[in-house]
Amino acid sequence: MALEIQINDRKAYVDNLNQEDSKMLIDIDGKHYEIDIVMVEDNVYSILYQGKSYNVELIPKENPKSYIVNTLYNSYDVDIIDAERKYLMSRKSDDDDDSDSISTPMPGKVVSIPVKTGDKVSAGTTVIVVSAMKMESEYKVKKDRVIKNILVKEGDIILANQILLEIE
Amino acid sequence: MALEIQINDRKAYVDNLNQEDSKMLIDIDGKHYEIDIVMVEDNVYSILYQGKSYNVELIPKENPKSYIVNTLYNSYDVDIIDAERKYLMSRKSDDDDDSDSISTPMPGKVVSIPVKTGDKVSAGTTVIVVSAMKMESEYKVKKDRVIKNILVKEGDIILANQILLEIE
Amino acid sequence: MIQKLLVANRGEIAVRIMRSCREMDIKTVSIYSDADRSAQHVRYADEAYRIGSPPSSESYLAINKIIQLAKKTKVDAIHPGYGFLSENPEFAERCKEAGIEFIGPDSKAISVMGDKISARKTMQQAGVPVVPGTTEPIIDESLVLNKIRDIGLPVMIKASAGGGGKGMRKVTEEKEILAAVRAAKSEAKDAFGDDSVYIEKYIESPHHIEFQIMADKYGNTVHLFERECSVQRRHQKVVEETPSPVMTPQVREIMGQHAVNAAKAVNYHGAGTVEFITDDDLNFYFLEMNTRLQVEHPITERVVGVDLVKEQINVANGNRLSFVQEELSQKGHAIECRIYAEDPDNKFMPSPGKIKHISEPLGLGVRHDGYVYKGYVIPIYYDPMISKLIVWGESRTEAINRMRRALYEYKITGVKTSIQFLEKVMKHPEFEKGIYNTHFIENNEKDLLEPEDCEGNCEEMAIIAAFKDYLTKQKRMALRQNGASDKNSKWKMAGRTKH
Amino acid sequence: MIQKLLVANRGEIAVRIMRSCREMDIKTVSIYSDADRSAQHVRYADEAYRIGSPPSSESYLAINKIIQLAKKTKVDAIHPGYGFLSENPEFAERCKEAGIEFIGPDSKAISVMGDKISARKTMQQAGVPVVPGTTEPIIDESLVLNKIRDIGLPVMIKASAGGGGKGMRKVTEEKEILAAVRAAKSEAKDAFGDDSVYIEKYIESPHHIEFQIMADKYGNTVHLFERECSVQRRHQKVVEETPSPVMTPQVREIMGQHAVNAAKAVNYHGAGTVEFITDDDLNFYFLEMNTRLQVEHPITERVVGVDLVKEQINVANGNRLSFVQEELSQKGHAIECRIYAEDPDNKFMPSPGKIKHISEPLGLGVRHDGYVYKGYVIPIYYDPMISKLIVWGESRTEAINRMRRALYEYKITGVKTSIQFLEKVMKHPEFEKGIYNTHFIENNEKDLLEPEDCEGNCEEMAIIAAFKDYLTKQKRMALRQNGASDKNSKWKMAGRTKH
Repeated sequence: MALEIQINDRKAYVDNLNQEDSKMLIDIDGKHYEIDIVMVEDNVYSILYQGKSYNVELIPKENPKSYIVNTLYNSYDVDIIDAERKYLMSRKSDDDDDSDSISTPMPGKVVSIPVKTGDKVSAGTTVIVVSAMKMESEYKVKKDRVIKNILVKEGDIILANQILLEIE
Repeated sequence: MALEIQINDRKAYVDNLNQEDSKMLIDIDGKHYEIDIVMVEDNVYSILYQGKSYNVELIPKENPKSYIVNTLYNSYDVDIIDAERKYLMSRKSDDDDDSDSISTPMPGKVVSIPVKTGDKVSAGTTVIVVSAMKMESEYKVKKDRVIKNILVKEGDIILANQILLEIE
Repeated sequence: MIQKLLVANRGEIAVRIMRSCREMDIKTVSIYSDADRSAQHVRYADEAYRIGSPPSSESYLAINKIIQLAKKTKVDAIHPGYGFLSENPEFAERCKEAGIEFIGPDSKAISVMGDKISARKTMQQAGVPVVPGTTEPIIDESLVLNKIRDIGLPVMIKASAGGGGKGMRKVTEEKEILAAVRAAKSEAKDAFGDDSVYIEKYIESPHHIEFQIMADKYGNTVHLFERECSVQRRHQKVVEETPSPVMTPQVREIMGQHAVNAAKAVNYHGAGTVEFITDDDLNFYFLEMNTRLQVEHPITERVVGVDLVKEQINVANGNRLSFVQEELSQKGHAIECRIYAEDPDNKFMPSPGKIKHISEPLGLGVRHDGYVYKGYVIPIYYDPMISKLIVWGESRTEAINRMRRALYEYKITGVKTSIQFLEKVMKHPEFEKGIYNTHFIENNEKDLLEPEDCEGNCEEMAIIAAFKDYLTKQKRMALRQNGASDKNSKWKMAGRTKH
Repeated sequence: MIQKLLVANRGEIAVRIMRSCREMDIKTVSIYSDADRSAQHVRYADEAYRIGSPPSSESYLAINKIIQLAKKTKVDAIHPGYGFLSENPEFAERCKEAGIEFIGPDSKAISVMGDKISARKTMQQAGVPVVPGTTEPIIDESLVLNKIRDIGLPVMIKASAGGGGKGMRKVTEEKEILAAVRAAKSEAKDAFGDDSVYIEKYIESPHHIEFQIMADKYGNTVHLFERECSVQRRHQKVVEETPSPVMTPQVREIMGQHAVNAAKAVNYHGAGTVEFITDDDLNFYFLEMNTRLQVEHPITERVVGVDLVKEQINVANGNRLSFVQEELSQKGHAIECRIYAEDPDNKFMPSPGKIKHISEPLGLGVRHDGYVYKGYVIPIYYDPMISKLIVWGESRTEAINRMRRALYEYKITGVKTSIQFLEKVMKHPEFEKGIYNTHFIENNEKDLLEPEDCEGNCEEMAIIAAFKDYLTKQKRMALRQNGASDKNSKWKMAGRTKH
């Protein structure tokens, strides 16, 4: 079964040439890997390749075909691009520009929102202050913007990557 | 929702009188328990009752309504007897005598089977020898019996509670 | 005799205290906020009670509620841990009024040491060297210029009520001084409700070296040697070790004696820590005294061979210290790394969230004091410290090698952690040589944050693991779809199973 | 200099050895049987290779395959751990021929100590006291009666090649002796292919006390004090401690000297253990020497403060011992409990299977050497030991209290374990007092196996937890059935998710 796998910025073509129990012969971009792979714990794989012992952990994202993959010191974003995924991606709109909203990379609590809907703000203006574990972080707009919509209020508990403000 | 719960040899009548978030008021055989219960890990519950902190682990058996339940020092067999279960049990035949077969409580490897199908054996005769972790165990019949069927052979890897020989 | 004890804290320190209680056959009572119902300290305690909503002010800092609960549960003593109410003189006093033993010194010792200006004065009277500077709050700004000419630039302006770097300003030129004093005052007022500030000489190349002290209620006071705590970022300790790689036996003895004198000057009893700032030539000055158990106390426990929590309880019980100074010695070397839920690549931003997977380091010479477990959600309300990894080695080199090995074994996913950053610290040549001061992290930030090279084929192995997982899932889905046609299979199965 | 090392073992000891290698920056190679592909030692090693099918004879005992792999992977040394090939003189010899350092003594020392009769003879020549008895295999049965009249009844008949209690018989009456000799010979022949047996005086109330020794290749030999290993069942150690509660400084010095002499008598180098049997009056006799690392070596490491695996490698590298006798001392008290996958309530039957859940004890004074993890399936082919729990305390009492605490924290489900049984041992008055001998477990079996009382309402809590779980499942199932009507939901979901 050949398919594309996106790993960070690289797109790899991967094919399973042979499989017998835990042994697999895998082709990645034309190079062959004869490996032995077993899942030893939930989402943790042990791989032996040319004798070397690798431990690889997968953290599935919401979409079951997307993973964060951790090796000893590195962490990768990996997407399996099979036929279904390709179809869905072809239908996706192009304007996937995340700068039309403000969100935070971690959960926390809204401390203050020094702007209101309709405000015109200049580049570098703080539009929301969020605290987590006693540390406060300010989030700013990078260009001149208009505040379109404020989706949270002071004191709200927010999730990581939750959209807090829409801007335009 | 009231139902019967079998715990070891005891049958308890249990009812959920009230529930709010993690707090529950439960009636067990007429006695009321006001408790706070949350699942803190897979299959591990933390219960607070009259301030006391209890940690209880459930190990589901094959049937999802049967558990092994471990408290600090004790282990219980618990069966939830709801309507579906009652119906199934009523259909079950009565001759549920496990002495019509030989099985072992642990997995292992068959070392030898000193009997053959059709043999008449007297009480105390060893009918199968099983090894696990370098220790051999002999399994004997408790009464005079006839070997009806031998389901495994020497060298076989066996599971816990797998039926090895049928006797009559 | 203390037979039941309330731990007015959470996280690793609450569990650590309860472990010693269990070994002493003392029953424990935990308190928890709504954010902590699933936390380890609730599961570990003999009894646990809700104390309030998540913000500390409504739970772990709520003196009235805690005292009330302590009375209701009939505990003999309260252990405050570190942080929260541990250095709150009012809380110590309220415990006393309620007839409950507060595991710590008298409220008076806490008060004197809690205010930096009064602490400096008391130390000067006791003959303990303090950093050259003012001994009174700055009121008359006109005297400031004379003062800094006496001391010599650069100087630090510090808030008397301060802590955590707030209300602190470095001044290198005379003309900056008045603006800096005013800014520090305003910041101190905001942060602590007290605008008292004072001036100290700025120590170049400073080392943070502290002494553990222990005293009973009869005036017997000993020190348990030093801890080197100069690996810091934003005035927060990250790695501690003992013995200090720069210490000499002569200076150790003198500093230890001053630490004991510092404690005696405030009639101290219980466990405490006297912090010194030293320069490269081991000139040392009293910095402050922490009137409680310290986060990094385990390295002292390991090298000296005592259980400090047990000794705290022993002293609280009115017993004499179970050792005299001459019986104490240091054996081998211990290092502690603090593991934080934070993202070193993103300005060390806190990273609360759910622990997806955890593998803890084990084996010879490794102690691990933690409280999280697989599936636990680290709440957003409290300190981001996950655990403390403590190793011991016969030599400093062995301890460093062992810490590297332990960090290598330690895996936590779901939240970002400082584990890899700490591995870099352990491999840094300056740390290896023991030549570092409190500027170590900021001076070496680039090296310490550089991503580790992929070893061999790790990108390909990541692809392979994801590919294998995908194939397995596809196969399972195919099986399930075929199996689904067999409508009554579940009921049949149940009927066939013997109970 | 050893830079790459093959560990010819599995389980906790393989991981323990690799931990020290990692701290020494030595690369490690693991071997695994088909039953061990998922085992921790495969995951921990730098390299891992399949060696054969599950039975030991085809994997961990397959000398040819292991030597071949060692050559192929270009390792400098092989560490045999304990068990398997660790005391196989042929294996030591084959390593030597292949130019690979065997971490252990010469094959000759292994041979002499492996045969009990030749060991007894060698010890007698070296002036080490042996249990009164015969020094030659019994060939002429007519001489046996005279001999036992010399020694005095009761006596033990033992197989020269013996171990693990096989070919062993106690004789209390003269008339039993010839039948017993013949039975022992036949059993020894079956078990070891060698029917040599000899006679020893039976020691009443025996204590099993052993001394750790360490020697370099230049004849420098030291002992690292004793371990008390009298808590045994079926001749298998269950709990070990150091110092021995019955030892005196005088006897320790004499026994230690004899242990050193025993090692010197066979030109020993590396780590070894000299086992003695003693009576209640501390009369002691050489029992055997184990020419390898011992399962219970960690308690010595803790109390003496050394890493024995590192020292083994140091000696194998041709270096001198890194300490002399005078530098060694014991500090505090250490206890080890062996945690087995077994069912104490069912004649200690092995209990292999899948680990459903594991919580490991942590904190001050606790070392845990294990290899299993959640989801790991303990195979049926090998030793049932899961892990070793080692604690240290300032005093024996503190060590016992800490072990109780650690056992309390240690939870493993999925397989039966000896954890609760060990808790009972730690609470038994005879153990607490330190008054016990090798009959301790059999004499107290009833007490040690009595089920612990339910604390409070545990039966009700079990009912409540099951009830709650059932309610949660029912609710989830109801939700799923409602949700299932929405046919294309999965596809819609995927379409909505941003990638």
